[in-house]
Parts: sequence; C-alpha cells; structure tokens
Amino acid sequence: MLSIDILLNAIVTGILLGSVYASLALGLGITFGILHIPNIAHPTLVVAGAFFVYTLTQWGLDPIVAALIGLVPFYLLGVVLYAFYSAVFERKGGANVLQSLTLFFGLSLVIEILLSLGFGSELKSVSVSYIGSSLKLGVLTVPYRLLIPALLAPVTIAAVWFYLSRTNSGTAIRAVAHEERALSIAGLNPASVKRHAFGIATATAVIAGAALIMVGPIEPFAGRYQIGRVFAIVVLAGMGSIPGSLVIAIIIGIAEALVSSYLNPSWSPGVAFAILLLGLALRPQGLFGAAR
Amino acid sequence: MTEAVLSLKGVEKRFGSFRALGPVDLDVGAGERLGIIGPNGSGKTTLINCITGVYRPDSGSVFFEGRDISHLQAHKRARMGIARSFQIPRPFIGMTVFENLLVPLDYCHVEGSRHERARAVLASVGLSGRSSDPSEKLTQLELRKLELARALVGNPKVLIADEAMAGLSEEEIDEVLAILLALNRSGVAVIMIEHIMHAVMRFSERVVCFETGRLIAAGTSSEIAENPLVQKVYFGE
Amino acid sequence: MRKNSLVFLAGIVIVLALGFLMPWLLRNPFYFFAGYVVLQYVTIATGWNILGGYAGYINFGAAGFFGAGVYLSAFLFTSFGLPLPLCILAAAIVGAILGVLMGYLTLRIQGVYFAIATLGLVVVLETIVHNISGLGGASGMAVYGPRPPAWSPGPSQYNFTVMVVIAVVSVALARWVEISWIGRGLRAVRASEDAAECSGVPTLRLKLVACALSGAVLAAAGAPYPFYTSFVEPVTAFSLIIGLNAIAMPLIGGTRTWVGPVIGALLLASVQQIATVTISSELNILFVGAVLIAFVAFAPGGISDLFGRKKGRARL
Amino acid sequence: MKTRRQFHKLMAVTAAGLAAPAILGSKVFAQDKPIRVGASVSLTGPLASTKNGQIGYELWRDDVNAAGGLLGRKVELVIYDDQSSAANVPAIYSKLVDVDACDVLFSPYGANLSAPVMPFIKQRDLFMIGMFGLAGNDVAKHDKFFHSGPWGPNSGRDWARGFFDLAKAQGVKKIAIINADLEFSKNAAKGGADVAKEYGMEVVFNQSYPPNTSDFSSMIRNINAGDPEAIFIASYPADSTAIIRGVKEIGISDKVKLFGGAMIGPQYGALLGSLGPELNGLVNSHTFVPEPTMQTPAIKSFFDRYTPIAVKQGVDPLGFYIPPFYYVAGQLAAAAITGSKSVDPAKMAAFLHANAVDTIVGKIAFTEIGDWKERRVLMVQLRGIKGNDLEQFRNPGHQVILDPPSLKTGELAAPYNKARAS
Repeated sequence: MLSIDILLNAIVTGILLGSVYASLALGLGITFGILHIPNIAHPTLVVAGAFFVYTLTQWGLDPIVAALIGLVPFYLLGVVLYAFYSAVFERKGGANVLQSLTLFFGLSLVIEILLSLGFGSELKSVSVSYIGSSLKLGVLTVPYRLLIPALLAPVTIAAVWFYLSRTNSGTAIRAVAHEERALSIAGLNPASVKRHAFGIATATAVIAGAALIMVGPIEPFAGRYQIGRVFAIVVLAGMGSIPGSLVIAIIIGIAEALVSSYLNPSWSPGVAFAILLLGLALRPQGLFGAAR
Repeated sequence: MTEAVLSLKGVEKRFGSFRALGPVDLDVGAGERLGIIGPNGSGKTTLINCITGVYRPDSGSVFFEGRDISHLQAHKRARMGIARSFQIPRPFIGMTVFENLLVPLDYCHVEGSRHERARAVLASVGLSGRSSDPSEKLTQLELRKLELARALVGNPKVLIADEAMAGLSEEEIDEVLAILLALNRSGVAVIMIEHIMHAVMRFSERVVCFETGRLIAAGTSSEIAENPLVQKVYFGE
Repeated sequence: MRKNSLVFLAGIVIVLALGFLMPWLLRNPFYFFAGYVVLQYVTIATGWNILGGYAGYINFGAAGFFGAGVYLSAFLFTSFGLPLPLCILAAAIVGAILGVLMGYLTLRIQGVYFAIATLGLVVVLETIVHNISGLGGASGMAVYGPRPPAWSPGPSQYNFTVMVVIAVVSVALARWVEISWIGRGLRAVRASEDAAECSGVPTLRLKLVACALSGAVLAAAGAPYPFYTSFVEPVTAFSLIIGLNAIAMPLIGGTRTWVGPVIGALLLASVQQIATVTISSELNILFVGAVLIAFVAFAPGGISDLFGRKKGRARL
Repeated sequence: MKTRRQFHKLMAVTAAGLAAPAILGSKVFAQDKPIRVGASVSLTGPLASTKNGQIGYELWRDDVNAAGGLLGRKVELVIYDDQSSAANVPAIYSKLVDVDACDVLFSPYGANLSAPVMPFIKQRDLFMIGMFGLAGNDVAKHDKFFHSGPWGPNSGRDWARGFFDLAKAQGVKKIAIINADLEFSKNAAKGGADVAKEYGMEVVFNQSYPPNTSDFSSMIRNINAGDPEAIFIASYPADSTAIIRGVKEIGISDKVKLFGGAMIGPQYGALLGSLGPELNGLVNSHTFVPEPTMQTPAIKSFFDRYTPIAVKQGVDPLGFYIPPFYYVAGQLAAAAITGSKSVDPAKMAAFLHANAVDTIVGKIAFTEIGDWKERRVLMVQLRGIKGNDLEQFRNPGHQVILDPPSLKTGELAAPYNKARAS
C-alpha cells in the first residue's frame, strides 16, 4: 500500500519537475533546436531571469506578474545578444561551432559574475502565499511550489508553439534555418527574423526563471547544474521539436524522481546525461525529430 | 564497354518511406566518359553518394573492378580508386593549396615521390602559381580546379565530377573540360554530373538520364537529345 | 622541417634540464607551487587542442578526463603504493580509453553532440565518485605523497619537475601529431568531413585517435594533482574552471599549432596565478570571461595569429 | 654562487612586485617590521557566503593596532581569495609563507579547503589557527594547529552529539538521517549515525542526496514511511530551505520529537529572513546566539561594530555563526604572540597548549591537536518567530539554547509539529 503511495507521488513529482525542466529548455529549443546556435548561456539567462523576478517580488509583485513584466526587457536583451553574435560571426559567413560555443561560454561566465556582484552570492528565494502549502488529492500531496511553475510550462510552450506554427513570423523563424535564401527572396530579412527569434528565446528565460525561483532558492551560479538537463531535453526531443521537448523533459523528470525515491538521490544528477548518452548512441536524430 | 570498372546492380536507397533512388543498374566501362543528367531531385547526388560510400544502399550492390564494395566505408573506396569532386567546393581551409593535395596522398597509395606528384597535378590543372597560398584565398574557378586536383591526385580509376562547372563562364567551362578530357586520355573513367547540357553532350561518350530516382534513358549524346522521355522531363509536354 | 625539428628538440632538452635544475637553483618553494599550476594548464591546453584545435571537436569535459586522472592516481597510490610515474601512465591509458569511449558514442553524429556529451561526462564521473566510498565520496580523500627522490630537494619541487616532464611530453606529442599525416588528416576533417572521407581519410578512426591522445594527455595532467594538494575531493577535481581554461587557453593562444595552447596557457595561467594571489575578486573571473569573448569575437586566430604568422605557409 | 643569489633576489623582487597591491593596501612603511598574518578567504565561489568572516579578521586587526600592536609591532593582514577551490590553496599558502613571509597563518574555511594545507604546515612546522574545519587536524596531528571553532575533541563523531543527547532524553528509539552529499554534511551524518548506534537507537532511514537537489517531497515521504521519532538533517543552505518547505508541504508524523541537527543556513540572516516563522520548532546546531548565557559586553561590542560594516558590504547583517570566531582566531594568535613574546611557532604553540585564553566567546583551552578541550557546539531551538524581520533575532528567546547544559536557556518544545505551530 505504502509503496504504491510513494510510487504515485514520485511519478507526479517527476511530471511536475519535468514540466519545469521543459520551460528551462524552451529557449534553447529555439536557439539551438531551430537556429542551430549552441547557446550554452541559456541556463544562465534563466538564472538572470530568476533574479529579475526576485527583484520585482521584493516590491510585492507576484512572481508570475514579474515574469510577464520581464518579457520585454529580456526580449530586448536577446535582440542585443543576437546583434552582437551576428555582428561578430554571421558576416564572416557563419560561425563555426567552436567559436560560438566559446562565445556563449564566456558570456555565461560574465553574466554569473555580474549577478553575484549585484546580488551577492547568497541564495535568494521568493515568498508567496501559495508557496509552502499543498494540494491534497487522495494519497497525492502536490506542493503548489511545484504545481504552479509546472503549469506555467505547458502554457508557455503552447503559446510559443502556436506562434511558431500558426503565425507568419513564426513560420519565418522555422524556415530561416533551412531556407535562408528563399526567405530573402520572399522579402524577409533573415538577420532580423533570427534576431526576433533570439529575442523570443531569451524572453522565455524570464518565465523559466520565475518557475525556477518558485521551485527553490537560487544563486548566481545555479545555471550550471541545468546545462546538462536542458541540452539533453533539446537534443533528445529532436532538434527544434518543441512539443517533443515537453515529453522528454517529463520522462527525465520521472526518471530522476524514481531514481531518487527507489535507488538513492545521489545518483539522480547522472540520470539526464545517462539518458542523453543512451539516446545519442541509439537514436541520434532524437525521438521526435526527423532525420536531417 | 566489355570491361566494367564500376557496376551497380539493383541499387536502391530510401529515406523513410521516400524512395530517393532505384532500383538502378548501371555499368561504367574502364576509361569511359559517362554523362549523367536529370532534373533536381532526380537522385543523381544520391547515386553518387551510393557509389562513393557516403550512403549504404538499402538493397542491391555496387561492384568495383569486379569486387563487391557495397559494405566498404567511403575512405576505403576512395583508396581503391573512386574519387569525387563536390558540387560546392570544399577546400581544406586552414591549409595551403599544396597541403590540400597532400591529404589524399597521405592516405592513398601512389608510386613515387608524393611531393612531385602533387606538383605535377597542380601544374596539370594550372594551379602551380598558387601552390603555397591558403586555400581560402582562391577564386571560384580556382576552387573548382583544386577540387578536381585533389580528386585526381591519388591516381583514381574513376572520377566523379559533381557539377564541376556550375556557375563558371564559357571560357572557364572549356578550361575545366580540357582538364577532364586530358585526364580521361590517361585512362581514367570520368562520370560527369552536370546541368550545363552542352558541356555534358560535348564531353560524354554515353549519357544517362535520371528522373525521380530511376534511370529513364541511356545512349549517345545525340540519341539522348532526341529521346522523347528526356525531352518530356526537361521541356514538359 | 628538419631544421625546425632540431630547434624544437633543443628546446625540449633545455626545458627538461631547467625542470631538473631549477629546484636546486631557486630556493623559494612558491615558484614551484605556482609553476606547477601553470605547467598543469600547459598540459591541459595542449591535450585539449589535439582534438579541439586540430580536429575542431570541442570537449567541454576536460575536467572529466582530468578528474579521472586525479582519482585513478590517488586510488592507485593509496591502495597499492604504485609509484608516481606508473600512476601517470595508468591515468594516460584510462584517459585514452575514456576518450575512445566518448568518441565512439557520439562522434558518428555532428560535433555539437560530442560537445554536449562531454558536458555530461563530467557530471556522470562526478556522480560516480560521489557514490564510491572507497574514493572518499564527497568528503574527499587525503593523499600523503611519497618522499621525493634524492635528486629533488623537496615535494613541491619534485611535483614541479614531474609536471615539467609531463608538459614536455605532451607538447612533443601534440607537435608530432600536428606535423604528421594524422594532423593533416585531422585538419582536413575540421575543414570538411565529407571531403576528407572521400579523399581516403578514415575520418572516424582518426577522430578516435585524436580522442584517445587528447584524453590521455588530459588525464595524465591530473595524475600528479593528488600529490600537489595532498587531498582530492570531487568538486575541485572536476572543477568547471579546468574545463573553462582548457578551452580559453588554446583559443586565446591560437588553435592551429602546438604553440598556441602553450602561449595561451602560459599567459592566462600566469595572469590567474598573479590575480588569485593579489587582487582577489570576482573581477578576475570576469576578466577571463571578457578576454575569452574578446578573442573569440575579434581575434579568432588567437595570439599566435595576431603576430603575423608567415611560417604558416606551406612547409615545402 | 653570487649570480645565483642575485637571480634569487631578482625573483623575490618580481614576486614582491606581483604582491604589491596587497601590501600597499596596508601600511608598508612602518618603522618596525609589522607582524604579518596570512589567510585565504573564499571571497568568490560556492563558499563565498563565508566571506563575512573577513570582517572579523579586520576588526581584530584594527583593535590590536589601535592598542599599539603586538610586541610593539603593527599587525598586517595578507588575505587572498581561494575562490572556494582547494586547487588554489597550496599556491596561496606557499605565497603567504615563502613570499609574503607571514608569521601567523589562518586556515581557509572548512575541512575541504584546509585539507591541502595540513601536510604543508606540518612539513614546514608552521603555526596555524584553523577556521571551522571539522576534525581538520585528526589525520595530520600537527602540534601547532589550533581550532578557533568550538567543535571540541573527536569532533568528526561528536560535534553534533548534543542533538542525540536531547533525543535520548526524549526517549527516542527510531531516528532518520539525511545529508547533503558534501564534505561537512557527510561527516556530520556519519558521526550522527555512530552516536545513534552508541545510544541504542535504530536508524530507520539513512540517505544522502546531491548538493543541488531542489525537491525533497519523495525523500520526506520515504522518511515518513520509516516512522522515526527524530530526524537528523545535515544540509547546506539551499537544501535546508527546500527541506523545511518540503516538510510544510508534505507533512510529518506527530511522533517526530526532534527535527534538525546539522542544517547549515538557519544560522544565517538570509535564511532566517526568507523562511521566518517556517523555522519555528527547528532544533539546530549553532556556534553563537544572543541568549543571556552567552551575551557579554565584549561580544555585544563586536556585533555593534560588525553590523554596519556588514550592511555596507552587503553580507549577512546578523553574522552570528562565523564572524565572531574569525575575531577569536585573531585573539588566539595575539595571545600566543604576546604570551610567548615571540612569533616563533614552537613557542606560540607551547603557550596555547599551556594556557587557556580569554576571547569574546569565552575562555578556550586546547588539547594536544588543537581542539577545544570542551565541545561547545550549541543546539538551539528556533521559537516564536513572527514575520520576516531580522531584528527579532538579536533578541533572546528566539534561538533558545537546549544544549550544552551549562549554557541552557530553555527546555525542548516537542513534538516538532506542536513546536512548529507555536
């Protein structure tokens, strides 16, 4: 009886955590999955988003409201970042992977240090009325701390997916990676489409940041722990498959929750990567993507 | 024609449910000049990839000098004597023109001095003057020549020239054709894949035409030019 | 080419001689502590560059290989009393195996996936070490090194000399790879994998060789570390700063030749050594990050490229 | 021979040049050669939250210099940032000793960062005050090493014994232990399990978790399934918050009498402020709390000066846990120097072994390996916290000392659920 209880709760926790992971990976799904820019600074941008949300909550705002306010500045930040990136690389006929990875690596370092200079290295968390209580459904106890960020993810993902697949500028984003020439023939400027896409990807970081800081306290270097997970999600989902990333994220979340419930939590950091390595070895094109 | 250096038997390649090529049967004689034409997406590049080993065919076999090479990796086939040039030139940037030629020489067996061989080939394509320049500094024509030089430096028995003349001017086309003809005279079979019709027709002893992955016609240049199937493919009804 | 090789050989002999003599000439042990770290980074940068620079495959997991070397050597020494040179050799072998394993899993796909997978290697190895109590787990493990041999005046000097030897061997290995057919093949791979393959280059096998050599050097760089700190624990053995420096140093110095990583490591590691012990602030890390961005953005050829490299033209 | 010496000199000058900014920061032109005290502090990296200890060092230096220095010499601090990485420690201490010629050394924070320096000071026979390294000298057994922290003898096992004494007094038979997979927590948990065994308690659940775990719901459910009467937790700040929140969300059995033990975090202002009333009922270790049995004019004056500096630097404004003991480290060094009238390591050490020293946290006497003779780790229960105002923690009654008995200011409120609700 009791073990079924624990199993059910572990699965639910896994689903919720996975959903949060999905929102962390969303921006990367656009930059890396669609634009093929390996933005390893994305988790750090998420942490920056979390600090933004934290700052606004200090003035009494709800974290979700704070995140919505953050969309605009983070969109602009992304636009600026891409402008810099393209000014450096694209004019030379595209960056090689090595250079862009290194650029974003340096960028994440700079952001981390700026955050720790600005906020100190201590943990910051938000206190909201719904944090700390749970929804009880039979044997299930679901903390709102997890439930609310976890609901945020599918909503954001759905919005982004709807935008990408149903609107003209969204379609342009999906096209730009493959048919840059066709795009410019159609009268669209590929550079501005990409800039826009990068802006959107960065804007999702503030939502993910709100989710992250609701789940638990944050420090400036917290992004590092997430790099593995988010890349595992984007790659395994099949580059650019945004709904697929939700499924993969939830699979990873459940796997981690089961490992920590039944084996030992100290093994769980390896779970995402073990899944990633296995996935790459068995099905390199990802589970949801088409072969490229 | 009796002595096929390269022969394809029932070669077929699918991507998922989409059949990109085949089944195709095709023989290339030693020292033959074969032209391959067909519209975009007709399976020409897939065919080359099956011959050179970039793809493994889903069924059928590729024979080289009577030996089944269907399961050999691309670099092994290259060492046996199947060379290719790429449609979009892919120089080894970061290396000089001369070093570009040393790469195949490092890995393919060539008699005599490697450096002399490289110099001779550069001279034969007219790139001697640029020998020690970085390959990223070359012009479009020079890149095409480098592409050919790198393909033929390893003494291949078959050379596949994938749209080696696209985007070149008439004089430049003549220059490339001359290189290929000279090569062919030394006994190398040349497979030319080309959209520039007059060049293929002028060059080839035999032309085959592909459409939606199938070989629809074969014959001499003039036979192909008059073939109604080919005309339909190229000019519609 | 002959002449260059002779000059290189003479350089090696001089550096090795200095490595053995300096401890007797220079009394202040601090220089050997600081010098050890600089040389460790020379080795790491050189090892990383064999794969990252020549073949263009980024390894974010340098710390994984390094940490594997650290732990293997600590384990072999404390459990079996294996002498340091054998520990280094064992670390190099395990590093090579690890490299081939990583390569085999991911190299058949694009380079990005390799980079991401190497990010994971660190996490996976660190998790494993955390969960093995024989290696001290999270609490770490004290390693009291052996007495230094008679030809060295003290432990810090001995570690320094050992590191000099490792660094010299690594640089010589990197140079050999660079000027041999392997290096030419790897550069061809970096430029265009398909074209290399169709020129007869066995790309997968060559990349695996590069993985193995790179892994061996990175792991060997870690092998003397337990004796340097007398203590190993997972957080520093698999530290991000190692992964960062492994990339930053070759990129700053230049990735095309063996000189680049050496210059980059000497420069950056010295600056870091001075910076850690003098100005002490987050600004140091900020500086490294900014320098990295600046080089990638504005001088992708690194320092060795900035100083007009006429030598880079064909060696005829 | 001569050229070698010149070369040596040249190198030393170069090194001094490198060190210039650090030295120029203090008064380099003093008539008498100052006494140099060298330390490495984690100004950056994961342990940067301990950097407020530096304020303790600096206050001590200012106090000593204001009183005319030691043996008529000024005191100068040489502090480097180890970036929380053990890899930086050997070179830093070699520089402190070989280039900066420091007379007294303070260790880096905690056992992991201190471990690399232990063989070094033993081999070179140097004098060092240890900073918070649990059982830091138990392996090296260096006789010139002294802990400023109150861990007491056999600390690897015993430092949290107070928690188990309290549990024993409550008749606890079944106990659960969880810990972060990090050095300090792991040692605490291992020691705890040993003591529990010694007291005949059954450990019904014993698990470690990785450092960046953010969700503890499954672990808390597993603990509940084991039905323990006490829960011993060795955690770091992030997980401390997550665990306390997790318990609030999932709930815990009324049988649990004691909850806490070795959680790092609820000693710091950041966590006290962010969790506030959620901390009520927690029984946790501490080194100093402003309870009547510990409050002295000296320590009060210390905090009166500490707080404004801390506020200005943006570090923990309360600073109860670490900073006083950094000041104590200075006092220990000062006592050893003035007591032995020298900066000779052997004489300084001999003095500290022979004499108890008065400090702002009380009188300290040392064992042969430099542990406090008497363990003085506090077990405090957090109570009556209202709202998130930090100032309330400066008043007595919110961090009630339950153990050791000599400092006790109240009785345990149990069970945990009841104490939590209060």
